Amino acid sequence: MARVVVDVMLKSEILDPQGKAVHGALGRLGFEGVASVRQGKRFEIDLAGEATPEAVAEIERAAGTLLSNPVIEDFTIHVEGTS
Amino acid sequence: MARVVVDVMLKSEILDPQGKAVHGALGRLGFEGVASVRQGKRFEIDLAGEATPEAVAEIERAAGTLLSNPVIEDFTIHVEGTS
Amino acid sequence: MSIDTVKNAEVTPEHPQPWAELGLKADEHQRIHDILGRRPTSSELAMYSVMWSEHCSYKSSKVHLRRFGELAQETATGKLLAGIGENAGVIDVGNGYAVTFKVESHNHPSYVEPYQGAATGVGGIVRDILAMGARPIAVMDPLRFGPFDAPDTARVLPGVVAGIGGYGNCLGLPNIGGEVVFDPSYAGNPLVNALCVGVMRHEDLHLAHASGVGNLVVLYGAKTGGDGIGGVSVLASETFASSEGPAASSRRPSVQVGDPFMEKLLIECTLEMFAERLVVGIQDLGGAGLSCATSELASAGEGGMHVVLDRVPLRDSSLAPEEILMSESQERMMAIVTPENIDRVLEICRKWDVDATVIGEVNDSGRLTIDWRGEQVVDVPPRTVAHEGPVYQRPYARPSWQDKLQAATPDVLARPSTGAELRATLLQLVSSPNLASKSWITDQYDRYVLGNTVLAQPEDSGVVRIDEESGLGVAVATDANGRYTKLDPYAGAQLALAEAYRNVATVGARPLAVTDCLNFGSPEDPAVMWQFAEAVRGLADACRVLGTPVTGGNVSFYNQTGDTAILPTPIVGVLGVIEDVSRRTPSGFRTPGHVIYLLGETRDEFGGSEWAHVVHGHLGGRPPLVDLDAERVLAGILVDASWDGLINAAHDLSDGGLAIALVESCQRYGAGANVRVPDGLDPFVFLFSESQARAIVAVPEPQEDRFTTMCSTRGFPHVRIGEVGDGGNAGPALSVDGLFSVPLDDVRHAAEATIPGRFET
Amino acid sequence: MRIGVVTFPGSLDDRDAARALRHAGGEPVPLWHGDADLRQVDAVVLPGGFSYGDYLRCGAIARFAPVMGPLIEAARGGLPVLGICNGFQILCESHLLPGALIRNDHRKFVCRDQRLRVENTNTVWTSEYQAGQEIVVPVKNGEGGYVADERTLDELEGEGRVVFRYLEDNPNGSYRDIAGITNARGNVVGLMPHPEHAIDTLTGPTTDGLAMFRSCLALIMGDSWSTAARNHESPVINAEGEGVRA
Ligand SMILES: Nc1ncnc2c1ncn2[C@@H]1O[C@H](COP(=O)(O)OP(=O)(O)O)[C@@H](O)[C@H]1O
Ligand SMILES: [Mg+2]
Repeated sequence: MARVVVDVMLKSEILDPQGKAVHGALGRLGFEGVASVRQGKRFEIDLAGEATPEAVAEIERAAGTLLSNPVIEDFTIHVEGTS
Repeated sequence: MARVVVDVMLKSEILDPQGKAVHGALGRLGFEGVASVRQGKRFEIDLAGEATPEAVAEIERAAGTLLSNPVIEDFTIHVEGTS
Repeated sequence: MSIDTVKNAEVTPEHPQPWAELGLKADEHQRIHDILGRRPTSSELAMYSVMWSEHCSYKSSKVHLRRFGELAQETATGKLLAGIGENAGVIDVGNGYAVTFKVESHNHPSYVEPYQGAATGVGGIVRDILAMGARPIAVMDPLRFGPFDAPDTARVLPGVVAGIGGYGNCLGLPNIGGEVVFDPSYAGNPLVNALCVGVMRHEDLHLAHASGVGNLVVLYGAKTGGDGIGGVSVLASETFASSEGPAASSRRPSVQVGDPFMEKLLIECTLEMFAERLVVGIQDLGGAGLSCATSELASAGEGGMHVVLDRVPLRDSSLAPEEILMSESQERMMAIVTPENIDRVLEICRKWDVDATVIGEVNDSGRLTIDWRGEQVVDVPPRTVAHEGPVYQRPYARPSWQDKLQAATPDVLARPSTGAELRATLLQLVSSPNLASKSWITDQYDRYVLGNTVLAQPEDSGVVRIDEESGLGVAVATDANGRYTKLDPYAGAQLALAEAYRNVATVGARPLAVTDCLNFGSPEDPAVMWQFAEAVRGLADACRVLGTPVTGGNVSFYNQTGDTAILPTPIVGVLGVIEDVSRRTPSGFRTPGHVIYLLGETRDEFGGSEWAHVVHGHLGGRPPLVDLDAERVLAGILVDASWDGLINAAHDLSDGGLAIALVESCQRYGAGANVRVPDGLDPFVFLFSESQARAIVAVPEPQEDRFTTMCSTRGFPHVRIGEVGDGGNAGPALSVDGLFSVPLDDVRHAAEATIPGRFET
Repeated sequence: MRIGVVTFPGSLDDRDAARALRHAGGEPVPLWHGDADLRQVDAVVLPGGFSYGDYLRCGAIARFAPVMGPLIEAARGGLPVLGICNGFQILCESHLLPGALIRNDHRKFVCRDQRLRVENTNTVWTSEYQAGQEIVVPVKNGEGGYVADERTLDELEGEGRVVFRYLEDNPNGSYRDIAGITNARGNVVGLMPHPEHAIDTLTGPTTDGLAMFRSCLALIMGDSWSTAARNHESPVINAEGEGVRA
């Protein structure tokens, strides 16, 4: 049984209110030296079978449609352990 | 300038409605063979300076207090590229 | 990096510029040269191109919208405190209170990114209201979607609804009403209109003026990023070798992500500035961002302003000056402040954790000048950017198919007659997407926050209290029927006003004023332009009769795919005042034994009706008769009867006619009703006709005489059609004597299963 | 009776909580998130809203606001604290109450009138209710699903610390239909539904929410509860719910 991980982040030029809020909070809590924070989504998809190229391709398709909106988000996909 | 990544996932015993929904949607898109889906958060933290052990330790502390709630979530941390 | 400065523009007249790519016509481009006496700099070109766009300049609609300006600028409570031309109209509602309201569209972005598109639509209209000096107190959301069963509708609707809720709920603004309508013509062109209501004391009224030489220009709120400058980025790319070269255009998203939290801080800190009288003039940053705010403030004020662009806090340091000027980054405001008050203003912003920067100064040069990296990149007469844009006389013509459409009357359609058929028709309509319960949607909206919501969905109007002492409140309703408007644009727009006006009166409020969002296809299509011209003419004429001025609104063109335009959809919002909200009339039947009256005249009218649409998929004939005098008398009766405590429930008749109104009034609190068909009326017509100027009311028996006398003396048709019933041990039901009876449980199931059944995942 | 209402950036129902306190006969005292000062109040309400936009996790950032320092300490010492919706989330994030609140199981914001049962009337905030009383109060949240591990849930049930339970249908997937809980001592109560929106039938579905604020006021007035609280003594609450000295 294999795990495919899809990370979805807002495009860098798009405002990320959540990351902004976290950055601010880190500052108030005295965590210095942070230049910027971006917050995104992480999907851990466990497959019943193996992570065949077909399976991964399928998930890649879903990642570009269901899991992210290409207009504002980018995604990266990797099979766990082989990131 | 280094990037530290913190991944936060709900503990396995906590119900994950979003993961469940994605799982269902994948099914409806005709994609079989998914055993389970969990949705979590990914934080990309860019440091002003290098990812010194001290800096990373600091972020780790933040991850355990601010970025995740130990009652319901686990986190993993890695310096980009060295995951 | 090379900057296209004014000096540079003077010496390089031949320098090629992408004015066409920016949507400027050759003559418009020439006009800019004539105004400036030279070619524009890239920054100036960007400003003119976006400010002269359809969206900002209303160049296609201006000549028609003038009709609204010709209406008497006063309501039943006196002169408008502000009217068309300001960010939003302002109406005196007594006790020293004024309210402002406006509806705006965010259609296209909501199709591209449903959640963020709808969310930023709410954010934009809320800033408009805030910019008038008012505290925003409620929002509404008239929506239109493609076919109920289309896969894309399942993508767009849930996202739009979540976005409106996500932003409005997080701002702490109750959602008090709206509409959800499905029609194939909206496939690819969903309509997401957002309305906001605000309240202020008269003395708090603020206008977008930059007056007072030496006063400071303060930009506060979110940092400026590359949001929503799609078209403009050609400027930042190839043609003008700016910082990042050809990549630019692709890097510039045309969709923005909203930050409701920042907007909430913006509201609180702006209201604190108002309260301390620290603001001379204020303007929100919406479409066209800084270009719009600076040029409009300057041209409405002393006429001159100097801005140092380098001072604008940036989210993306690679932005070129023209991009900074165009950026539509959300959650930003611009205030004009005297030097004495600047420290206090900055202090308030700090308190709320809001970035604030002095970026310029008001002067009397009569020019808007902007510097970048120590050099002048803009030097223009602000009026020519903001108020003297091009004006088109677009050709319009009644489309050839209009006659055929009107000739295809619904008279030929098979009608139900037996009790069983009528019962089946009722259930079919109740469960149809446009009439089914919208609670799956409206339950995603907070209607309680602020603690002043007296009525909200599914009532006929939203009602909010604005003064806890006196109980003074306002009621707002929005309506539009695209099918009626397609059949007859002039009448259709009037019917939209009539229904909204009626909905406001139905809850016991006196209708005062109008805002509108005119959603149409391409103005370059003469048929569409004709629909638009007719709708505006119809709306203006009806407003004159009803004494309700249009205080402001918005035009959304180009809602079409290929050559097929959406149904012409003039969304009309009506605002009314109610002196004591505790006197409001809810729509639900409560008390068994109360007498049910049908007010108004019922005719055989099914053109554009919900019945023809749902049962026969038919659209043809003429819409119901417009009778504004009847609407006026009916409204008077509903308002006075509510004030005198003669009625304890009222519901207006609209889509689906009496049958649907009865069902809704029964559903509200689970009371039944027994009704009889009045003599001489065909049961089908009685139940499903969509004749206008009608309502049902529940009258406590002791009040019956006084009520009927009120109607008679005003010569208004009223007929007792039945009583509110307890249903006995069989459980509450809606019964039509001698024809059929439906248990409310069956009705509820039919009404409530439809929407969740489609969108619940 | 001075009861503090904390305003965080993004608090929304703070005015409403203050209004409810006035209706109940109390004197609301505004507290600012940035001031580590409770202004000698007799009790505190953490109102609903979206503090810090509810970004990251609801209440996660507010928990670290300056005002929370003295508040957490005083609450541990017995100061009556009521957390409504976002306030409940903040109390959980601060570990003044166990468990956490996550995204609703149906993943939508939900706003509706909700029937609840009052399961415990021996808290500072519920003494004016009848045991087992059913009330209707608006619920409005996007992340109101109460979760905790089995041990914690059993403990809460065992000690009678479930204060409110959802009846009819559970609006957010909360484990064991839990709508509100209390700490062992009964002075800190958190719930997702909004009692401050059920104080008159003009703007709310019922007046069932008033008793929650009256309960606290009754205790403060009825006895030297407030002094006890300030002196961080642990008062005992008898069946009638009046605070009496141990
Ligand atoms: N998108 C929406 N947002 C908020 N309220 C809505 C929405 N759609 C419908 N409603 C509410 O549902 C109720 C019924 O809508 P509708 O049938 O269009 O009312 P009417 O026919 O009286 O104009 C009204 O209270 C309306 O405000
Ligand atoms: Mg109505």
